[in-house]
Amino acid sequence: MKGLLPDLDLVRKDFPILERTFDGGETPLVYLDSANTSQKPQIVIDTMVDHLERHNANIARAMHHLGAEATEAFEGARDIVARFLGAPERDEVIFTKNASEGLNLVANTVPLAAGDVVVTTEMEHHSNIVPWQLATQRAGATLKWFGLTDDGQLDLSNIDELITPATKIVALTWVSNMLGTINPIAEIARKAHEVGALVVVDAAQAAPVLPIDLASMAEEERPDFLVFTGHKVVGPTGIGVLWGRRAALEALPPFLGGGEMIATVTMERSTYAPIPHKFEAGTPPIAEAVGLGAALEYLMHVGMENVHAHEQAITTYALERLATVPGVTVLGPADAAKRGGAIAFELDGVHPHDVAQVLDSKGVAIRAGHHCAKPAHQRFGVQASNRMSSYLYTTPAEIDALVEGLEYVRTFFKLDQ
Amino acid sequence: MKGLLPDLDLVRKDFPILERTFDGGETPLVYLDSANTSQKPQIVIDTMVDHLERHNANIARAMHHLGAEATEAFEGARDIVARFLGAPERDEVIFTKNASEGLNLVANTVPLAAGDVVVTTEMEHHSNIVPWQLATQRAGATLKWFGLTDDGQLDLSNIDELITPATKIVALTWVSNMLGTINPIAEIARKAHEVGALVVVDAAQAAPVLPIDLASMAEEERPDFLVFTGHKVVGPTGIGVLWGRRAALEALPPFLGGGEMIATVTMERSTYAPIPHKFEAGTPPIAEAVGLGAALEYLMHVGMENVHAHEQAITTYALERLATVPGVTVLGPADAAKRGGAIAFELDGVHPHDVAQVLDSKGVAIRAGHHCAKPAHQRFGVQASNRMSSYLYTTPAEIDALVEGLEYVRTFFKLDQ
Amino acid sequence: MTAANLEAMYQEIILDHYKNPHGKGLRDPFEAEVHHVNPTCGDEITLRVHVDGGKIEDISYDALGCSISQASASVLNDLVVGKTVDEAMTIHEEFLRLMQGKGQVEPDEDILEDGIAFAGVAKFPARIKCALLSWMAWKDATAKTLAEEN
Amino acid sequence: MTAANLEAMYQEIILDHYKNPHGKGLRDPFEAEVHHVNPTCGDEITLRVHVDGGKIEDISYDALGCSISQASASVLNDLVVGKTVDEAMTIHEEFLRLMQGKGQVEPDEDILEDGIAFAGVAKFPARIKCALLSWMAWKDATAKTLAEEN
Ligand SMILES: Cc1ncc(COP(=O)(O)O)c(C=O)c1O
Ligand SMILES: Cc1ncc(COP(=O)(O)O)c(C=O)c1O
Repeated sequence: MKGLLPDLDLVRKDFPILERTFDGGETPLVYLDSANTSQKPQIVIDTMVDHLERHNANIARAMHHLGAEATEAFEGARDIVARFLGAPERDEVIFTKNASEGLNLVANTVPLAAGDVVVTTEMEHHSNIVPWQLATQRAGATLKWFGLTDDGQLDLSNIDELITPATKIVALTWVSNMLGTINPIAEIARKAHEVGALVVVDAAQAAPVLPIDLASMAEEERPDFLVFTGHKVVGPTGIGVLWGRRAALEALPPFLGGGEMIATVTMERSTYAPIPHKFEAGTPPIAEAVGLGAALEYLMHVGMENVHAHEQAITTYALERLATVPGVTVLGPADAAKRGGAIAFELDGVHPHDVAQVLDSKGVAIRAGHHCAKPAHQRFGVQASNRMSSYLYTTPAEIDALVEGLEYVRTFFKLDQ
Repeated sequence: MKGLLPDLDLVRKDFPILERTFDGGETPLVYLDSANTSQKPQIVIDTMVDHLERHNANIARAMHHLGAEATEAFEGARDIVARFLGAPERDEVIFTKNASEGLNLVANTVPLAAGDVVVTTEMEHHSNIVPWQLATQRAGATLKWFGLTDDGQLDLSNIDELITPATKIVALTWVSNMLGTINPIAEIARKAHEVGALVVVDAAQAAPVLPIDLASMAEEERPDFLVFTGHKVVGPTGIGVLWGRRAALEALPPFLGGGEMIATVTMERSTYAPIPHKFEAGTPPIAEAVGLGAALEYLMHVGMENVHAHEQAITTYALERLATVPGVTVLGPADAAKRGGAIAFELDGVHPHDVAQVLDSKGVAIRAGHHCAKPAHQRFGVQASNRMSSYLYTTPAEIDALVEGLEYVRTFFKLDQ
Repeated sequence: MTAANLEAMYQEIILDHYKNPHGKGLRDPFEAEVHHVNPTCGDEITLRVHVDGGKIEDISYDALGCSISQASASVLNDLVVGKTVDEAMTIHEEFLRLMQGKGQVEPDEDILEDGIAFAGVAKFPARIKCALLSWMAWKDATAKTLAEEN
Repeated sequence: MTAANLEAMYQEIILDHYKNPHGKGLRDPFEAEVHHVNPTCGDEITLRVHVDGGKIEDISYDALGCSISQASASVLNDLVVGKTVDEAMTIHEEFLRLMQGKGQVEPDEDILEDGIAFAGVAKFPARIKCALLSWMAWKDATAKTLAEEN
């Protein structure tokens, strides 16, 4: 199959969990829930273990050997993240606890006043909706959003009504976690920048599969802020990244207070450290940053171009194969080139919970529900859906297992009777 | 020595990092920086590895095997935390990224208006000062604080001026990370509750060494909120805990928005999940919670009474031995029974950085600086100090190594010439 | 999970109730109406209770969700309509005991009738909430009804 | 860290400057005064610059901190006072190059004089900020002075 990672077998060997079986060894794991969270290669686990067993100390503050080693490992991870994103400056990389915190950080600190408009889209993850609802409510500002076309693209027809001089923020996802859609963020950023709005890109689903090079983007098309989350890029939980343009980050007041984010503190008042530390209050997720560094090194070693090609090959194949199952309807773009690796679908006559449950009895792990994207589900008149999602370790045989599983679901629920 | 853990050698074997040496094996590590961050026993590391290698999945949302296992492990960790704290209800345990986030969560959501008063103390960690500065500034409220007596206790002489009906919050540390002081939180909570104020206790330094049993505290003496941090209780970084009385937590609006903290979301508005999930936006630190669970099980297995007795024995010995070094002045209470395991001191004529640097050349790791407690340093007219801090794995021989190291510092800087 | 477990969960009784739910639809009169959701998956139920003289005259509902949640609403309707509030609470408790019993509880068939078919569901932590959605909504609505009466 | 490394860091020259700092104290006249802190450890410096006709006439300062940060302020004073701003910037760059060189850079003694004693400090990442505190403050103050002139 064209585009598949040539050494897919070797890649799979890097991920110990892929050897899991159920029912006393009879049923192998078929993990098709990577858009929910990705599995971890041994090198990420080993790097964290080595850190904890040999170099663990608090950072920045400590003068001693272990402190110096831990600081170097943590700040080294920041360098790796900067390289992964092609960030213009390494100090623009802020470590957060997940993507959601990054979005909340910006939504909580960006100045908003009554009459201001924040624009988002109907295909966002809740983490890129709720923070803006809370922020606009607090400020008396207005939340507006792009609707969706029937094939799951952003409906840009009213862009001139949405992006106006009143618009202060345009917050949107690069890749939808439900529909798989890849959005034209450059075009939207250009438009937003024309009216002086800040552009916040949720790259939680993009960072795992798209090569990103911020520095090479035209400045007017480059987002002002971008977030992603460690656990979806073969890294650990407990760590996420907010990248921001230096000037944009410097313009924000501090978010959380405490620990290492200060320059000086008296009981009366405090001054704050420069970025990135200004936004990293308290002891950061140190071992997690180190693990994230190892994860991104792993992905860069495989090559993000190759990861992307693999994802597209698997997605193409999955779309083809799903089309053969009676009663299956895929939501979102039909063209694999226009989407990431998440494929949401319905199976006529069986609720997604029940689909997922029966698939699980065959070892096939998919997600069922609203995938934290209720508005997008509502838009398409579905209350819940099934979602399979692949990653660099996914094989065509696993797609076959899903399809066989769906046939079994049809039999189990007697859909043909 | 009375109070030492009887199987101290075995305990030390549980912590792989304690075998680290420097200078090609010549210099063993003497880790006396546990108040900064604690080392991790093998069981914590192994539990996290097992989770990542065999059970990794996102939680709550997933119907499949791995999802069920991960959810059980994560929610099981919440049960362990509840047991560790003696929490009245397990749903009162909120996972945060560290202690600082817990304090910021409360400071950001608790309603404050112009004229309201927040009371803290001069011995707080920056993480229990800066969030209240930011919160009172936003609300036009006033920040007041307890001063300190010369021997490093809270000066309660003006408590009736500080705690009045205008006081909405009393936020204080249980154990000082600089002075070691153990504060009378029950007495202060009783007083605060009489005027209807909420009591926020920073247990970042208390949780590692004091047995805590919230349920058994008299209700009027029990804090309303309490935070601690995973990495100081032999757990991983990236995880902390906010415990709150159910009614107090329920009265707070949500903090971060997104992911799993919702009941339902439309583009127009959202409703929120019940506690604890209401305050856990986004993918939580799952493997870290699991690691924290293993850490607290470890401590409970050793027995918090025994950990406390060990800490007191080591602290007593350390205070005795430090008193023998010419030019050393200890800050904070002289009586080991009145303090936790952190001992800040000065060495006359040598800046703490230089002390720490020379000690490090002998493998002795202490902290030098303001320990994120600038106001307490200012109170005692020192700009920085040295701090040694012990934990359940600390031996009297390590205290001896510190003292020898200090003698060497004196020689190195020719203090006797 | 073995195929046997799967069969235990999806008993014929459950699938029958799912395909032909009893008492579905929203009806008048009613004293209280509630709307409950399962935040994890989005299952929803709107449920009305009509109590008269301490007796549950009707439970009417409109629900979106999986087979387990739908069948359980249907069984709830079967078991509880026509009973006194006290009797209904006893049934509710027995159902709760079954569902929270991790598959170890032997249900009382005299009390739960078709409800014993849910024994297999109790082994799946992720699905217990599905089975309980309508029961929790009913309890909430009934509590509201009683509160209004007083 | 070996004893040799420790000796390399705490050279006699550094300890001498620490015990007898050159040019310490705040003096008039000055065009700019800055206050810099090292947030990690709390070291502080208040520093004034007096520039006249493109020449650095005085650097006066009041500093709290470790031997490295104090000695470095003293060496700064030695090296830079009496130089033109351009010459001083060259010295500053050479000092920066040394400190950021991870102990691999051979310093130019003609330019740095006593400043070469800091070569050993460059091996300790945690201490580089100590050595640079006064130099950064000086650069900041000088930039302010020049900005005011224009
Ligand atoms: C008393 C006290 N409070 C709060 C904190 C903050 O903990 P964290 O950095 O894990 O948020 C610390 C430790 O640094 C502490 O010692
Ligand atoms: C598009 C998108 N945005 C944001 C998030 C939130 O990431 P996290 O839960 O790690 O904060 C996710 C994943 O859950 C996502 O898919």
